[in-house]
Amino acid sequence: METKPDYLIKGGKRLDGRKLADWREISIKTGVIENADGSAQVDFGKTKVIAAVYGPRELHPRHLVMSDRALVRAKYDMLSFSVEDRKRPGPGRREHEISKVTAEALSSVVLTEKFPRAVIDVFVTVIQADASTRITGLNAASIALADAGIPMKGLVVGVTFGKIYDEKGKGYMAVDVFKPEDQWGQADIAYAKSYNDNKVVLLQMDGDVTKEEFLKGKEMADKAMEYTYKEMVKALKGKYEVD
Amino acid sequence: METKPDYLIKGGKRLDGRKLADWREISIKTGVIENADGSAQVDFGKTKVIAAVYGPRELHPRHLVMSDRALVRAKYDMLSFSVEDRKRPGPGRREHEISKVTAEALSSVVLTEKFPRAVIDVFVTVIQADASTRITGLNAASIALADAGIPMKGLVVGVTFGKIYDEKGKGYMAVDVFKPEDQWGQADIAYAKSYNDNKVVLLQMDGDVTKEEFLKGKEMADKAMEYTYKEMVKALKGKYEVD
Amino acid sequence: METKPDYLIKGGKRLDGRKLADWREISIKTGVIENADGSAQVDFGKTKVIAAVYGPRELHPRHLVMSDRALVRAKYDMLSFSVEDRKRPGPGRREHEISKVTAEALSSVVLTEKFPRAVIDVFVTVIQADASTRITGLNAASIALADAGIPMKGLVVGVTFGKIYDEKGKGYMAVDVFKPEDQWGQADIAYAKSYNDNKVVLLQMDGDVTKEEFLKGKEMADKAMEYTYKEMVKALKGKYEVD
Amino acid sequence: MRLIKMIDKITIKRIEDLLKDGKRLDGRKLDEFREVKVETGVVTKAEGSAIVTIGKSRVIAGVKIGLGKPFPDTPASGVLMTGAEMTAWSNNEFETGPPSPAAIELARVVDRAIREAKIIDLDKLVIEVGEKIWMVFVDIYTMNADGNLFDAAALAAMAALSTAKMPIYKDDEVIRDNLKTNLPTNGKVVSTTYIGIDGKLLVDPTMIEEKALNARLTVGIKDGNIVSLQKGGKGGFTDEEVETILDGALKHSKKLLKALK
Amino acid sequence: MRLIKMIDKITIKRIEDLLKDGKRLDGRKLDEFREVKVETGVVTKAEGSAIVTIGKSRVIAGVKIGLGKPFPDTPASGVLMTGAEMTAWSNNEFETGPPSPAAIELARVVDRAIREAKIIDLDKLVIEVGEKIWMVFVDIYTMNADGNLFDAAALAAMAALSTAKMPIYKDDEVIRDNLKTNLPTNGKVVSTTYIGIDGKLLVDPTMIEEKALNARLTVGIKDGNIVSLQKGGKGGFTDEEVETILDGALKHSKKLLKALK
Amino acid sequence: MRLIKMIDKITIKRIEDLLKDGKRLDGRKLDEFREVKVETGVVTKAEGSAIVTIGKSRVIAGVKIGLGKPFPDTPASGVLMTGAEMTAWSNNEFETGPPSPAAIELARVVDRAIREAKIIDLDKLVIEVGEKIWMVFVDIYTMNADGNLFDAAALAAMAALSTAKMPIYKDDEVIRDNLKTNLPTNGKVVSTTYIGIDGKLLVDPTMIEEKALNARLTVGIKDGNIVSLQKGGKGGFTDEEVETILDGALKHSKKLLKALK
Repeated sequence: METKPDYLIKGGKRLDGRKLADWREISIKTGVIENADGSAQVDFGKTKVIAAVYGPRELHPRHLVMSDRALVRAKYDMLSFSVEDRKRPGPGRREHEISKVTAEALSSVVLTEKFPRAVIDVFVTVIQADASTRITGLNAASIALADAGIPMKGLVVGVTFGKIYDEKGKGYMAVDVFKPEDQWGQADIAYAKSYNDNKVVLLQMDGDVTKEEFLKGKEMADKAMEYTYKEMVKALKGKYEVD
Repeated sequence: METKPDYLIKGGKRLDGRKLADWREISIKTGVIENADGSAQVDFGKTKVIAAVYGPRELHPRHLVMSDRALVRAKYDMLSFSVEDRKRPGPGRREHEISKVTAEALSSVVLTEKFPRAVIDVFVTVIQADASTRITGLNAASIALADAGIPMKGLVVGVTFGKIYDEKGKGYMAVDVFKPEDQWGQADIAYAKSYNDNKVVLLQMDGDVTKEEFLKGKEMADKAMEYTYKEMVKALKGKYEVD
Repeated sequence: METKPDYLIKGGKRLDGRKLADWREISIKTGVIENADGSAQVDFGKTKVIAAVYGPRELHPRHLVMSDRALVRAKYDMLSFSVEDRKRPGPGRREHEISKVTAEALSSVVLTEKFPRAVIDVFVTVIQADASTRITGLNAASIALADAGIPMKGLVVGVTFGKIYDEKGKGYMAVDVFKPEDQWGQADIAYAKSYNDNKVVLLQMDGDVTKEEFLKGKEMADKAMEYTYKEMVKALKGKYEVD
Repeated sequence: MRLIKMIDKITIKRIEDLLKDGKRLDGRKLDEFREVKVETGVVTKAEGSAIVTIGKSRVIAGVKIGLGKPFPDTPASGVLMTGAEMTAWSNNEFETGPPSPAAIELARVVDRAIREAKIIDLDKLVIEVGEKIWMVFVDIYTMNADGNLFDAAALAAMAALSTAKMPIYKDDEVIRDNLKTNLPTNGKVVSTTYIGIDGKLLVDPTMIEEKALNARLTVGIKDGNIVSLQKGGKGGFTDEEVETILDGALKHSKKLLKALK
Repeated sequence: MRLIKMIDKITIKRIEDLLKDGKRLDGRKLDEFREVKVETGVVTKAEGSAIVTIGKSRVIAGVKIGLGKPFPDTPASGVLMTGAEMTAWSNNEFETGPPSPAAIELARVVDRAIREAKIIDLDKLVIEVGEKIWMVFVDIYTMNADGNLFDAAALAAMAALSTAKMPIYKDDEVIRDNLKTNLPTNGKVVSTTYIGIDGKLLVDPTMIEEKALNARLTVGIKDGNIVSLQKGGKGGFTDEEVETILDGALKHSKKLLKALK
Repeated sequence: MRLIKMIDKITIKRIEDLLKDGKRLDGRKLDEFREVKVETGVVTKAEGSAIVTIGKSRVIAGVKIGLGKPFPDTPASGVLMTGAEMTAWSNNEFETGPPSPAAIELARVVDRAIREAKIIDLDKLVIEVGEKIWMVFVDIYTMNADGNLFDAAALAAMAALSTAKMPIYKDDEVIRDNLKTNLPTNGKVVSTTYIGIDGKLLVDPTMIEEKALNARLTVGIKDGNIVSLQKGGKGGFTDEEVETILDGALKHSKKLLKALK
């Protein structure tokens, strides 16, 4: 459809004017879904994602019940019109995979043993997609859990990073990729940590990088992650005690 | 495929020779499905529908069970060869919607509190379609319930009405629409009442009419409804006490 | 796609060199799936099928539980790449039917009353298909059940037979059909017996034969069946007591 | 549910007891078919249709013929598709939802009988090789299920097909009004079903008989030849029983053909 | 679950008691709509989009326009498809999975209002007769469900459609950047929903009111004409109530049209 | 079910105890892979196939290549589709039915490794731009599941692809007999999986080890570069652990490549 651009970075500037280590504008709102026990909308540039949390509540079907702790269940989906070409409603294979890694990342911080036999349902919905939707959604989910008052060891915080090329084809690591970088870049990495203990709880990559490039990108991402974390804490001010 | 006719009424006569307030020949038979607890076949002209009732019986799945009354469940479907172009077997969106409004209309008369925890299953199957199938099916369902000896406050009775045009494009309200009127007419209205208390229990319209046209058509339909009701009572003679 | 061959037999020889009463090389291995309670791979020429048995084990969903005996459940499926044109993953109508007749044939010999409320799951998977897959799978299932130590009245043993034509179009009955014979022959018959009481427990035919042809083919098949039975017993030596 | 099953068990016991004296619950002889009735042309919207009644079992079959694209591997051949639904309204024990294995088996056994007997000349259903063909859909629905659905479904499908009319393809449109030409068919196939236990063989079983004796064999016959076989049920038949059933099927097939006219 | 239902029952009792005095739980008059807010252009990736808030109910609708093949029986017509999802995140009682009958009804009622009011000129969406057309997808999602989803969904769909831009088809490609031309639409349709019991009619019900009084009537209005009707719920309306509702819908439709600008 | 789980818990406890001394249940060192065996050409009906055994884990992968139409947005490119089934017959705990999230993840992770490593030159799989292309289907089935299915599946898929033959397209037909030409592939990708807890990292986990330690990281390597990463499980890894795993994966990838020949 669209043709590959000649470069994704030129003279130190990315297609949207950012430098390599820059992240897009981040906006965070809590309590956006009145009916939910907790909710948040997080925007990374034009990527807008809403997360809503229901629970702890009774778990159906019964055979999923765990006698010693709660199940954290995540459902990631995109509005059909959040993307360029209409997405068929209902989750596909991509959505099922993202739901799985999202639930796993969140499970690393939720104190599930406080709610035996219950379920905590996290719904992540992409309203508008401009890349990094799973990470934006994971951040929203993390805040929505806090907004719901669910006890957690800490917040999960994520950013993406990737590898983009200049007009000579040389590759550079860059933080918080947006659509053309996701589509045409040489690597796209989703990355999240549990911020209490600084552990990697989500990491997914497509692309082709050396170990050194990967580590360099990760270091750049850590800075953006720290900023994101602070913004998240700010948004939760008064709702959730951290540190 | 087919082309729109120049008129649906001319010189006071509809395409099948009827006048505006005329309904098609109505035929009603009960006990047509031996295995069912109650059943009926109702024909409105070439539209032929069979309804079969099973119940009150045990309800599965258990989570649908209501402790204080029975669930009335309806399933409307069409034989694949009941229509011009073969219908794919199994219910689609249209069938699900009609099943819903059928169950709601029937629920308004069935004394569900007599059978706590049970289900009354009503199966409506279109054998041949020449428009007005949902209303023909609702009438058949109503009779099948009575045939099954299910206690009811009264019978649900329905007819359709619509708006059809003459050779000058002028619109007229007409009763009991058939296929070309349904397909090409300016409005198509499914209408049913609970005949004990004269309340509207089903009303669905597609089209474009003024309030006055609507009320006029409804008045015409009321006459056809009275006739239909009498035919239904006749068919049930000895099986079911009415009035 | 491919064109019909001029003959399937000529000068007494079938396309793969066999005579009418000849069966393909039979290979039987047990214990091929370590995790299963019992398993077997059976090859009839290039047709290779694996059967795995799990059970007796707890049965879900509960409403299928039988208070006086075990349920024998079979699931026949083909690897997507076991056939010329890729088969869509997941069972279709053909697979459901074969699963049903396989379960019924096996149920005739398993002493299900020994395991009330339980299920015995038999999974039959075609690794490579060169006709006669359901019968090859049934033999594998029979051995896998014995390998699992499930008590049985006897083994179920099957072979196929069919009708193939020579260059003049004359038909002959032949044993253990392979792909071109299945595809182009005049009849294809799947046939299995419970070998303890010599009863026909599976019989399916497509084609066109006289009664005499059928009985003749069946007689030829009985010889192949006896050989197959002996091979099966040999493969089970020491694992399962027969006769 | 439990109550019904208890009643079933009592009835099954009676069936077995009667059988020892060679008797059936409904008074029939072991090798006696119930009354068979075939009505055609029951749904005028269908290109062909029939209701078949065997005792208290009743099924309806309809034929729709529409345009389609041939399968890539048979570019010069029309397509036959057979479906069957064991409707939840035809018996208290049948359920709504996707086709059960039993309904799938029913459809496939009828399909094979029609296909293997070469009833429809699929080669004659080609409009443009590789591009446009006629697709013949036969759909069968149970209306009241009381056993031997196989034979009733085969009869209904056969009756619907042999009375079906061909639509006309003209100027890129399908015309279905006032059709005269028949769907081209070759002869007729019928099936006969037996159930059995311990050498007792019963033709045309009722539903409760099917529950009592669960070895079943359905034989499709055309022109005195066997064109399809389907063994079902958890029991087995001896070699002699199989032969007896084949002879019985050959005999009954003549009467069933008469019912088709 | 049980606890919630008990709370519901208590609230329903209060609703009924208040109703005897002509009062509603949230202090509104019987014939008073909640505040309505319409925001358009909320999702720039969509050709058209809107968020509609009615009280605490909020829905989002988006329009995507893509290439397609026309249906065989309407070769010179574009296609309109309307979907609705009652998302599990918009209310504790909604579930994930395939669309419920309620969600299907919601989509179909909105679809009919738009279709019967001839809002979109489908004839103008043809690129090549019989081959290439524009398909207009309207998808509606509940964001926070608190009753009267029918009217909110219709408003959102209408707002999204009337602000939607047409993509450009050029050199076999669809261009969606910097679009200027509007999707061709004719006028505006809005719907008004009443629920009732025993002569008491309430416009724009909340979710708990919908549980208390379950006869429902939704009236689609365009240019002062009735273009769609949908009765729901297990109760009924008298002839007089139906007429009163039609009058009420005609009245409210004017205000709703204003909210659309 | 309950019994099995109790046994699991006891075993998990033992695994944890042994781990304190740097030991594994099966006697391996923490960074020791189980024996790896690759057999190709196991299904001659497939264009390519392989069975890979890692300890007691065994998977089969097959490649089918067929005709297809390109996706509208990539008219000059073939298509690669990767599927995986965690078969109910390969482990007592796996269930029949539509693919579980775990099976979907397995397929997608293998797919990404192959795709990002550009193993298949999709541009070379075009017969007619915009009209006719080759579709390459890689399907993976577990035969006996005992942990580390990711690495086994990747190896099996890679082995099947690199030994796959291209069918021939001639006179509108696909010929699959006596094929000589290989599917065009570029190099080889392999993946290495670690699980861990508290600084202890175990390569190539068994199924019970995966239950005990649930932070997992799978690293796809081609030509010494990282081409895919997939973190799974409810635990996390420190920055140092991630780096250690990358180094380990680079090391093991060499041995795995040798197993591919």
